[in-house]
Amino acid sequence: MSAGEKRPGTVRMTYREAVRAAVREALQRDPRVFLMGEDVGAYGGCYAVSKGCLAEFGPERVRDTPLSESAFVGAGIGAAMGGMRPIVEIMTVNFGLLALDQIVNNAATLRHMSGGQLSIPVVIRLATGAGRQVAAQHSHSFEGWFAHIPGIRILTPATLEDARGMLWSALQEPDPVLIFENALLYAMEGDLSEDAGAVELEHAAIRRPGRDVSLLTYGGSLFKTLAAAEALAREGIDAEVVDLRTLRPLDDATILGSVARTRRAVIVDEGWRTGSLSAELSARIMEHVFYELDAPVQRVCTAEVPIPYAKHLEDAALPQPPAIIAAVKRTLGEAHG
Amino acid sequence: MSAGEKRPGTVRMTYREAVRAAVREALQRDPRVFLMGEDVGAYGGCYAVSKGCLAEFGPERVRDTPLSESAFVGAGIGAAMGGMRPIVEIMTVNFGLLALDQIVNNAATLRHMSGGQLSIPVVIRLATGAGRQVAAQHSHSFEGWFAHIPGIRILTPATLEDARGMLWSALQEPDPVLIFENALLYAMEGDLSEDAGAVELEHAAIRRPGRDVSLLTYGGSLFKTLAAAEALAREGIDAEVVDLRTLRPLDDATILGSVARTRRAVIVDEGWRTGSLSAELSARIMEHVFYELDAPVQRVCTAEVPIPYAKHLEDAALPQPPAIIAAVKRTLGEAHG
Amino acid sequence: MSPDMPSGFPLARDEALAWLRQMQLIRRFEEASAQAYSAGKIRGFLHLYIGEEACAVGAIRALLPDDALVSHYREHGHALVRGVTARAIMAEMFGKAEGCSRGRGGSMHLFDVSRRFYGGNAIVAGGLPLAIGLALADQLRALPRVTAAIFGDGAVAEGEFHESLNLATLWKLPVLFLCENNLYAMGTALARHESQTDLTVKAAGYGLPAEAVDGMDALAVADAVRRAAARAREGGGPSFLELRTYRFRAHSMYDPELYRDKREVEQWKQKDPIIGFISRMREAGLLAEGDLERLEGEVEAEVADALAFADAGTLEPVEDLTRDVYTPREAP
Amino acid sequence: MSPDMPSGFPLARDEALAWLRQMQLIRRFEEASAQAYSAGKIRGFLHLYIGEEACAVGAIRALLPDDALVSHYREHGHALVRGVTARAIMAEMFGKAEGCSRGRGGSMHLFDVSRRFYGGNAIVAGGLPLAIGLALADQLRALPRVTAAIFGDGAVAEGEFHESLNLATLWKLPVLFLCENNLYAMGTALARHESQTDLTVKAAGYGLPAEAVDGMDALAVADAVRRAAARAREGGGPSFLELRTYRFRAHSMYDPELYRDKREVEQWKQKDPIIGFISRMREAGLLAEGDLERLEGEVEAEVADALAFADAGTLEPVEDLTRDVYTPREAP
Ligand SMILES: Cc1ncc(C[n+]2csc(CCOP(=O)(O)OP(=O)(O)O)c2C)c(N)n1
Ligand SMILES: Cc1ncc(C[n+]2csc(CCOP(=O)(O)OP(=O)(O)O)c2C)c(N)n1
Ligand SMILES: [Mg+2]
Ligand SMILES: [Mg+2]
Repeated sequence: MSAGEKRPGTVRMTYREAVRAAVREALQRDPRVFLMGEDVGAYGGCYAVSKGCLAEFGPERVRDTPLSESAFVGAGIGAAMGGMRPIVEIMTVNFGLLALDQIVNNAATLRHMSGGQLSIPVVIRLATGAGRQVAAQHSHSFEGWFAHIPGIRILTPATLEDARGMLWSALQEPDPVLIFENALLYAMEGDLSEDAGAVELEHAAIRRPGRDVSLLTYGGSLFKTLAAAEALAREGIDAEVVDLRTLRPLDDATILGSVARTRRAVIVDEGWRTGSLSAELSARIMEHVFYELDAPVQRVCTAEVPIPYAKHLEDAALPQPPAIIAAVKRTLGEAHG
Repeated sequence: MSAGEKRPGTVRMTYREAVRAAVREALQRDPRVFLMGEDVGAYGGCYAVSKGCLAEFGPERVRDTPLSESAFVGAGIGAAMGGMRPIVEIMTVNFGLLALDQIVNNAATLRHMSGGQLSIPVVIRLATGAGRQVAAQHSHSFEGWFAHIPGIRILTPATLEDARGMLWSALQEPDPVLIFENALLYAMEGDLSEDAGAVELEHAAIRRPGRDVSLLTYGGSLFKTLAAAEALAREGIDAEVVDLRTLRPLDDATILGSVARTRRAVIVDEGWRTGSLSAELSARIMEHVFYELDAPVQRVCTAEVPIPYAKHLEDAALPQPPAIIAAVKRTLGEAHG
Repeated sequence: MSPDMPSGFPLARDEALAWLRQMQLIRRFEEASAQAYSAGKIRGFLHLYIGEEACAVGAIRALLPDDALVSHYREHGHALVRGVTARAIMAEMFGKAEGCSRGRGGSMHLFDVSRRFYGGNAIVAGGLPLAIGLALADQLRALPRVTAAIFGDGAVAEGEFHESLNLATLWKLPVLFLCENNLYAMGTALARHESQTDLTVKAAGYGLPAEAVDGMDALAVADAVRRAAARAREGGGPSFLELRTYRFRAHSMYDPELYRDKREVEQWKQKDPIIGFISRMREAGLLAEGDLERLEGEVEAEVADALAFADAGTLEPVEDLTRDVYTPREAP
Repeated sequence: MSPDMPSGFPLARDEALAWLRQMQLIRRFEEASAQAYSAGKIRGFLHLYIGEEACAVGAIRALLPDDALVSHYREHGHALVRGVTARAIMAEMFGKAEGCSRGRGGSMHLFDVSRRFYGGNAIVAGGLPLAIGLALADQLRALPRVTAAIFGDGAVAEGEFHESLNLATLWKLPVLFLCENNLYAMGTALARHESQTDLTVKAAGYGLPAEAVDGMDALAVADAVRRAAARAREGGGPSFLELRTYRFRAHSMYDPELYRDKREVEQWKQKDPIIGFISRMREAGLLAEGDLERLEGEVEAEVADALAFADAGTLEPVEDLTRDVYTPREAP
């Protein structure tokens, strides 16, 4: 994506800048919007996403918080109940565990439990993912795991367009939305159309059409999967790559439709294998397109270990193109075996 | 189970009493063992499990804690590192979310991250499950969801034997073990052999052998599933009921062996459907016994809603025998359809 | 005390009667709830507030209709004083669609957003961060409103208490932290769950005004809350009030009360907030012949009506189970 | 100050030199780490301790070998003073199997259980509950040991800090809460994350002894820690010590330092703990001709050796990736 000449009518920018543009647009367009989180202000955001926002919008609307994940996430929920449209930034999902009570027992629950008396339009942004040698306590990929919780929506922008467009759409949602930004993507550069803006949140996207096998993935694994698909293409295997985009609710029509067409599927998920979202996808395929399948669905996931610091071990723990390619060949092989 | 005459060589007791006997045995046999949690002492345990223990073992070994889930769970982890064998009671898994950081980032992680320098032999007991009209914030069933975390073991005693025997075995484990006790089972009465003691933790148990379909379940859903199996038997359908017993690690040999034999499976899981353990089971069946299946695996799970207080709504949200029976008939039907 | 009351009693007769009536209503309502529980009409957890009525009446009457409340699971009294009808609460506990939460919440989750009553929360201290957010919204919107967070002494040990007090004080938010200290967290006595048993000392460590009040005296509670609310409304930031009270009944319907001495309970019953209020009204000459009988009759009737209403209530259709998990999107 | 030191300096010459050497080693070691980071040999997060050396040397030298430590992610200095070799730490940061955590932890997760050094913990305040548990184990086993929990000012806002202080004080546990207050939590100044900026006042609210110490003075730190440790060892319970210090470098290698004024940094550099210690040794006549050159040479060599060792280190075989997720069961 970062290669080549800048396309006309586009601006070259990073994923980080795309998210920043989305944050700034939200703050400019809607006075109810404010940004709150650890070091989003004076520091400029731990990944520099909100750099400059404090100067532009002031400390009322770009609020540094103490290290108090449970309280400031709960405060975002309460502020949404109070008529605001908070964007709460949890530095990383690793610390999000400290706020999970607020997310599960309040954000996801209060509307239903009160008989529908209130809505909670809070947007929570979290960095996620491994691959930067920050070791076990800073490398969790829980976006798929959090998709277990009814009452919230979960978005995983993987492209510049989605990084730029999902935030505004999320802010239009009446209910809590969690946006997981894979930290490895922040530095990704590409060309974004000058008039890029809000994107729809309803559908998974077919990033690469193909006939032989469906590769289902999201977030940080999208580009590894596309790379694997290109390599497979060179061997004459035509893989379709589906970017889930929204992990909750899942777009069954697009996902299952793709698998029904190709009759084979490999799921690539940066979560730990057991109980990852890949399991849910496999189960849904089982339930809905079992009779169309030519081979059992394969999963390529993260090894079930705390992510190690050493690069060679971390690389070995995470889904990589060779493993994806091998899994695809297994599904094809088995069909004839 | 509660019906009929007491069998010779057995004692009639409740699940609650079986857990209490296990706690008392542990405190008697191993001076390193102590019990710690909210109201385990003076109150006698919120479900009266530890009633009498404070008087018998004193406040040093039966320790009431403040409402500080994160600190006293972390303290249990630290005490295990310090040479003790703590039994930490989290009143219910609903409050366990407040301690999840300690469980995930410390208990499950420190051994691997330190290069194997330490072990953390802590046992954490949590009540779990719905069905008592205690509403959304007190009715979570997260035992299957927690099974996503490498580094911990998860047990779900459903029978009196396991309620009595799993705790001691868990205390012999060098690593963290979470024991989920379904609160509805505490009042279940039955006959327990007088010499009942430790049980193995390696294997799932076939609670009812059968030929036509495998019903895979655990914890609070076991007896609903057995009831469904009996009803099916009256219609000439011979269902095998597998009690997982240990959710992490899963006993693939027993689980997949059963499905390979019956060629059909229905999974009954009290967790919310999406991303529940039932998905992982379905995915493993897909991966390992796909070619033996005569029909797609079916799942009977909890509706994806915060659990409502009103009984008729709560009942409607949870897996019930009629839904299990219907799912079984679908798998049988589809085989010929 | 407002000087314009020659009696030395700060309320005019009608007002005083209204306060008394509300305390009696809470008491009677809960006695009836306990009976309904035994009769199996109410299920799940039921936490009675009997003995603590002065806290609800004093504190909530000192707030304005536009102020917000976040309460815990022992909140029947708070809901009643806030104006949620006995009918709507009883129907809720009966699991009926006419309940204030459509029967989905039960005793621990009474909601009435139209009165800015943001619910009973059953995660101890879990409501405090919500109160922070409600107050932050008011501050950002420059609305002269305050948010009251009501919680127990047990909540003080939770991390969410700590984080919330720091945030509120740091940001000078219009929050009132109202701690109903009834000396026990379930079966754990204060001294066995708090290293600092003077909760005002602990709260003062955050740098916000902290004051202890006799929670058995509705007038004292109201006076303290009114002062704290006024300060918060004028931008003076949050306050912590420890309402020293006692629950006369068990923690919940399951509690065998092994952890406290019957004599202690009896001693506290000597400080019954209703009896105390009545005698002070008497002294002030504000109680006329037959007042009490009339009030008791009214309250009795109101509770009976609530029970009948709840009994006659309907069940939400099972088809609506998944309704309200998400908000229906407006058609574009 | 021990009176038997005529110099008025509480340490004998050899001891004083050892302290100085350790501070210099930390400084030099970290400068080399920063270079290795730029060279791409160290990756991930690297948090430098430069400026705070007196805290580690004073506090940890005041503990006994059998005492336990739980630290945070800015812990190179703590590990070095505790006796983890520069080789083992550098190898760890190079991701080598010879590292003190087999290369799995990196800079934030240095472990040496043989020295009861229970790791750098990278969840802010996440190590405090572990310290509570280690101390509880000692109390239950009647071992005269203390556990030191080292954390930063930012951790004070976390719920786990609150819950841990309450528990330790309530149970009179032998825990030392050592707060390295360097005035910033990443880019957030103390006054912007704490409503009560005097952390000893906040801690005192829990009812435990709380004292502020000049964290740029190793001797003052050691004196305070020794007193607190002695009290804890005798069953006197926990203490909170605020070590007032400053980090001279950025929060991590990614930090552009937009949030603080270069002049502030320069002012604090005037209080450099190493320079201060040297001049006090001089005044006391404890520094001989050539001492400094010799120490610097030794330290330089030790760091060079550590770098060479780390370079020469091996990578853990990939087959071992899943090793140690669980403990191998002993054969029955
Ligand atoms: C986080 C959490 N932990 C534990 C519980 C179980 N629990 C319910 S009420 C209670 C005691 C709370 O005491 P307090 O805050 O003093 O309120 P009170 O019941 O005395 O009014 C406990 C431990 C809970 N609901 N939430
Ligand atoms: C629970 C948690 N929240 C956020 C972070 C991200 N983070 C890492 S260090 C840091 C600042 C901590 O400051 P302080 O405790 O003062 O320690 P210092 O870095 O100043 O030594 C933050 C916010 C984290 N590691 N853990
Ligand atoms: Mg209480
Ligand atoms: Mg700091």
